[in-house]
Amino acid sequence: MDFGFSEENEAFRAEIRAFIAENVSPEIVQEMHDGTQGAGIGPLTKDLIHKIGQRGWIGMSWPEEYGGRDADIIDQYIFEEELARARVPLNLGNFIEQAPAIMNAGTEAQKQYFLPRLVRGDVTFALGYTEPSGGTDLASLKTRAVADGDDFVINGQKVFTTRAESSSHIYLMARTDPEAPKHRGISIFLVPMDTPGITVRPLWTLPGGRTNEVFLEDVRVPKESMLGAENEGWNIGASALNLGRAGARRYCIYVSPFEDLLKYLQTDDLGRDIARDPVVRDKVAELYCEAQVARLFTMRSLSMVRRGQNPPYEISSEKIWGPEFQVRTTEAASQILGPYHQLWEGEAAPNGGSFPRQYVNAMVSTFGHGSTQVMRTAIARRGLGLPRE
Amino acid sequence: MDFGFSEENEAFRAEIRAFIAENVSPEIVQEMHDGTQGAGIGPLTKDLIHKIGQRGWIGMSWPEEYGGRDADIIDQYIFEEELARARVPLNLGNFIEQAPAIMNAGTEAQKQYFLPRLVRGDVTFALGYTEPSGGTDLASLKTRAVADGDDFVINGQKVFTTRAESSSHIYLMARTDPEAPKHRGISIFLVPMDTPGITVRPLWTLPGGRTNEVFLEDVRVPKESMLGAENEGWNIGASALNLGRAGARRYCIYVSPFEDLLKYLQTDDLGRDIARDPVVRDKVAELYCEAQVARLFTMRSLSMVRRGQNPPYEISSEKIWGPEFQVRTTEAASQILGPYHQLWEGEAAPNGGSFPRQYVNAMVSTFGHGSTQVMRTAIARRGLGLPRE
Amino acid sequence: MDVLLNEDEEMIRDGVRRFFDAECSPDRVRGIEDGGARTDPELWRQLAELGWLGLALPSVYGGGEAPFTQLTVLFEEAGRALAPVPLHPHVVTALALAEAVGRGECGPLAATLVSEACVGDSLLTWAWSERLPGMGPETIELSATADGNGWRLNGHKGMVEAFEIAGHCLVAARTQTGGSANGGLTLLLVAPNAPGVSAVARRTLAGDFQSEVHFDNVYVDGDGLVGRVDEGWDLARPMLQRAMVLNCAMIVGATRRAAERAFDYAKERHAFGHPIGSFQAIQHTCADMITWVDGAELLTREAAWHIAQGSDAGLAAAAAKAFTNERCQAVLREANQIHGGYAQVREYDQQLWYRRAAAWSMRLGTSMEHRRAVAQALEL
Amino acid sequence: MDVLLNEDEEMIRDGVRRFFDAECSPDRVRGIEDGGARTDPELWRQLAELGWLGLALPSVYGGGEAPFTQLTVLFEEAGRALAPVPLHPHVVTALALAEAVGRGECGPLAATLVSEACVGDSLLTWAWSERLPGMGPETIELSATADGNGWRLNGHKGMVEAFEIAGHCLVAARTQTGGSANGGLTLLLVAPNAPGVSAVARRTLAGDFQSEVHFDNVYVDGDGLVGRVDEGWDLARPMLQRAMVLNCAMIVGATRRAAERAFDYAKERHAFGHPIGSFQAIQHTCADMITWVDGAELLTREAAWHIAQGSDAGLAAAAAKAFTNERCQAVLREANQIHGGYAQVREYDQQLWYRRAAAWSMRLGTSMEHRRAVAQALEL
Repeated sequence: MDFGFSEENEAFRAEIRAFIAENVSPEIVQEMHDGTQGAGIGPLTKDLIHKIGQRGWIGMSWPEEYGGRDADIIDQYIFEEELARARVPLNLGNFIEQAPAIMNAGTEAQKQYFLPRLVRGDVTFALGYTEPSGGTDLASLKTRAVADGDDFVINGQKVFTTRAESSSHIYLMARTDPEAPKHRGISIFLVPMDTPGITVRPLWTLPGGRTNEVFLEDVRVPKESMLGAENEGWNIGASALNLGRAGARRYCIYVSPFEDLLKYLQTDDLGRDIARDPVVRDKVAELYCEAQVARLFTMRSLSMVRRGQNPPYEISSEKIWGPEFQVRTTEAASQILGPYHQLWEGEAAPNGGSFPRQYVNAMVSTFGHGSTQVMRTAIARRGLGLPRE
Repeated sequence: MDFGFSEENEAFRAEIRAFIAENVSPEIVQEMHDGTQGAGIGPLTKDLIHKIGQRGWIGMSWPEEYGGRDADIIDQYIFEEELARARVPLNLGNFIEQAPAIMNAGTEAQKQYFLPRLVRGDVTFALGYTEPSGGTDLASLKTRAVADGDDFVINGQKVFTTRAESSSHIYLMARTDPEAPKHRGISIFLVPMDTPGITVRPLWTLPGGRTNEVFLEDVRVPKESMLGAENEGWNIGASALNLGRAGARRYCIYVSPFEDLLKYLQTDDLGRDIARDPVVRDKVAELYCEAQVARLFTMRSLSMVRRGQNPPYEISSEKIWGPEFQVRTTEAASQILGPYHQLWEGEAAPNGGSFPRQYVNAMVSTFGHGSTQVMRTAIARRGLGLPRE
Repeated sequence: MDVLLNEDEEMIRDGVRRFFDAECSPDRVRGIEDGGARTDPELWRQLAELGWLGLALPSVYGGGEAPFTQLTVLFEEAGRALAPVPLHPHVVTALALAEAVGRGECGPLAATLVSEACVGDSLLTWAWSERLPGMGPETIELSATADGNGWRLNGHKGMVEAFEIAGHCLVAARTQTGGSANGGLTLLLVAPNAPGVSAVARRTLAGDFQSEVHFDNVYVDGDGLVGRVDEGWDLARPMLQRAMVLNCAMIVGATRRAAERAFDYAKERHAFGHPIGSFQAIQHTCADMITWVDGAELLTREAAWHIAQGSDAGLAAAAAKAFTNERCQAVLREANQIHGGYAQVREYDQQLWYRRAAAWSMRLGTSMEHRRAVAQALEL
Repeated sequence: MDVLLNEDEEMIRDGVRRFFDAECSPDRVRGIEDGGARTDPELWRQLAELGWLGLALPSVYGGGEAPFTQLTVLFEEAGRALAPVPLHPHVVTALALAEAVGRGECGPLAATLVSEACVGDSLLTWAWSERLPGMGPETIELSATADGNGWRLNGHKGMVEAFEIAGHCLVAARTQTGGSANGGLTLLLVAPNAPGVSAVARRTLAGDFQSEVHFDNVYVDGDGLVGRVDEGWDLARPMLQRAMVLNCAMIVGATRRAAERAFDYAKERHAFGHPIGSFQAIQHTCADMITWVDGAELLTREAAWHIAQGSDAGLAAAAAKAFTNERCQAVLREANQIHGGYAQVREYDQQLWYRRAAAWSMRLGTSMEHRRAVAQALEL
């Protein structure tokens, strides 16, 4: 058991910190924040992504030929952790989830086209999985892709398609064989968002961000836009999701409300007065312990992946513990800060109103990317071998 | 909404208190305690039950002709509450569960035989429901009763048959129609424990008490020992269980570890020092609030029963909240009292070692008389109308 | 003993619910929030006409003189409907004024305001807490120094509801320092437009506003005195208890509705080929939700009953508030979880209940503070 | 960074588990408890022979000089097997003595005892806490007053393991009062049979004994000094951290085994026509159980790693202990719930794990106390 980082790791961490200090200005952070509110990826952000890409930090565990550098995933972990700790709201999800899928399953042409553009920020994907009829139950997918000559014609609807308004492409799951059992017969398409027949409608969320409904009406795409083999989309998607789950990004999301609360109680004048209450201190200490568990679960998954193991249940444990911890934190904060916790904006609001925003946002982690219910079932069956009924 | 008790109620409460002060000596309490450890019902206890019966407090809501006095069930509630608060470990379960069933379903001869003897303490029932193959799943009952002339011949096994060693009778569920669907085809028999073919084997429990396995081998009973109609045992049992659930006795069991803890922290020298910790005070206050909910759930069920309503889910809520509160209390106590909480016996043990005993005992409430899982399902389906799969 | 609603209480519940079902749709609630309005004047007028603003006020002033238990039922329904009107501060303040009038401990202004409060002619509010989240008397620092027949106020109040639209605000001030925390408090009526008063309204999670109010040498004349000088805690203590119980009632009402919406959704929504409400995990979650909100309701109603009896409700109200704050949040959380992504979307209605009930649970004292009061009452 | 067991650690785990599987059956554990014995001498002898008593002690004294992380793995396995021997106090005390010897801060007695500890010739224990449940230095009141070349002890210790069968007990005493709580402590070796020592053994929930020890003018000569006079906290602090981490390891090991038994039972036991482990409610409970015990294990191992690194493990050990105490109890509770009535019955084995792991979670500081330490370390 080695819970420490090597000198090389620490040097890399220092490099990232220096980079952030030098290159991430308040203006960029504001632009990135506006980006989550529907403004799209701005020029400063694109430039930052480009700089990050130049340094080989995007997909750094990718093969060198695609712009990566075969780096240890610990470096990836450190990179994500530092970005999150500095509260840089840069979504590199595409590099974590879609890019590996393309590397694994893509044609040479797809790799050549997408990977460098992903690194440059010229291509970004919205995730077209979820549909109105089923979030967690992906297998009940209703969007249809019908072969027509050299094309597929796609009809259906997606929902909670975050960044659809600003992405260049949608990473789209559609059913290609309606006769096959539910998990079979699904394919993935890499579709430019400006393809005729795609309509995007905004859904505004509680913290003030934007997500979307995406309507697909006779969307015609060439067969080459399919990723991997026909009807194999489920496995491609699932393995990418699994890859995506081993990394610091999500755990950092889970613990960031706690870290903000802790910092507020440690440093703010009012916060310090509130933190004199031994009961507040007890609650914060309890949350601290739980936050460490969230971190350690991630380190465990990472350790397993590095050893070439496919964690049978450990990533699902991360996905239960972290999101529920995040929710618990925000509820605890509400009773620690009391009336101040309702202040949504303005100077008087602690931390600029971040606490109520985190409060209404925390729930997303408990159903996004697989609900905690589905995760628990997965642990029981895959991890503990409990039987189906 | 009226959360108070009438002057008559309060006068009755005073009467019970005076009775307890006068008639419940430490010797009786010790004898009753020994009774739970396998010594059976002693002479002092029988005498006490007789005195209670004489005053019309056993089955006080029964019709007058059977020794009751048609009393308001609030009086029953007050009676049970006072007995429990005085920590008189008198089990009047028979009067709460079996007697009403006999009143509802019994033949005139059964009523005439059993009810007065129950009141006198000459007849006591062990509950012969649970079998090794299924606790909560009563419907999977395997014990068979086969008609043979004027008799039934019973074979099978029961488990967790508390007081089987000291009871005069067993209130026995057995399958009389093996072809019928699971809930059908079950009958109830009132069987003297000295009937040939009945063997009792002790099972010692963690708090030091005794329960039993009961083996039934060619136990021959006359058809008149059947309670109610053949194959109707499930309904008779279920309605008696439901009646049994509206009363103070169970809620008093749930909250008694908390009350003992509170009293210890309020009055003991060490306890008072421990209770100076604001975090301890916070935890105890939290438990206090939860204890009130346990009490109020019971008052709600009682209010509904008094109005002639059959609570669709409320009694199940009692049966989740109370037992889980009881367990939470004992776990909290373990971290309030720390090392003292492990002391099992002797002078140094707080409260004579009651806390670890309550700790290992609390779990019983979470699976006895219907597990919390089954109760939750019942609330969801019967109370909220959620569908079966 | 019968903890269920009696006939009068059922009548209130049914009548109020019918009214709000007809008049106070989610769209109307949403409209007030989106418009940034402080209240819905038409709804307010209707509530006044129906006699509900003065439901529990003395009949000599035009009130309904109903027991506090009935008022609690009214507030459960107002919470359930998310009625976008400042019912809570108005009624809490009016009841305190009425109590002072009943004791003969105030001038003619208070009596006039109670009469006006019944018909909705004067909107009342109150200002208590200052810097720290706590609600204890020791947190009051706003100073009132005698000046002729009146007082000069200097200091600030932290979270005042409906301040800008109120006719008068009942302010807790410290007229004496150095004694016990309970002593030296005085309650004074201040007009929000009085010289020296300035306020900043701040948008909350609930979509409404709470104001930070500054008092810069604000003059209050003798008629503004409510209760006795230096002994304001005598009136403030029951006022706070009533405020807490009515706040709990609103939280419980809104949370129950949020839960019912989740139960309905669980029956309709399908996943893996079945209604999600048929899965054991969802069923058991729903069972907990109803159990928790029922528990909060019973604690709240018991505290209301104590108040209606005229007995001290300190312990019962603190227990209700401590439990309700946390358990109702948990119910809302599970209701969100059942709704999945839709719970996050502004244009779906579920969030209207969620945000309000949650924000209300952050007002009038934290769970920790109320548990501290419980422990104290238990003589720990 | 690789938080999984490395090859050496896996070897320890596999070897120790194989040994206990063969030698330490539930019946053997039960036999020691039922007989009221303080230890299993034969098992103790075997552990000594295998070199496990001295696993982490310096090689010059015959120890294995293994890092603390490997020792933690050993303790996980000892907890898993419920090994009925006083491994914990023995090793904790021996490590403290070895540290003092290494610093050159004690006489020849301590060095001899470390050598004997490796081969099991001398059983060591330690005595820290007194009246209050807390473990902080401020709770130490046992007084040691200088007397010639030695000290006179007066006072008592509350919860001492294996006291009656130990050769020596390392006692924390106060040689100086009035300064800071950390200052003025001195660690002294006392023979349990020394004149003036009296002890009462008390049966615990775990089925073992803890002793209340009284010291009535007990003389300790200069050779009994371990560490520096008045500066005992320097040794005691790391000793307490090691004790906490090894205690957590035992709890985690036993709790994991209790959970695994419940998983197995859920696969076999049928109700309503299905294995109960196929019901969603049971499956989700099991998922939580494994998650909680894994979390406790990781926190414990991280704290062990800090100790092995030679860095201060105060925060990590307190976090591990606070979490483990409560979450492992919760795992045990759910394991009981899955077993139903059988969890209550003495003749079934499940309770052997339940009672011990639970009792261990009541030793060496409550969750509240350790969270207080966490808050302090966070500079709240």
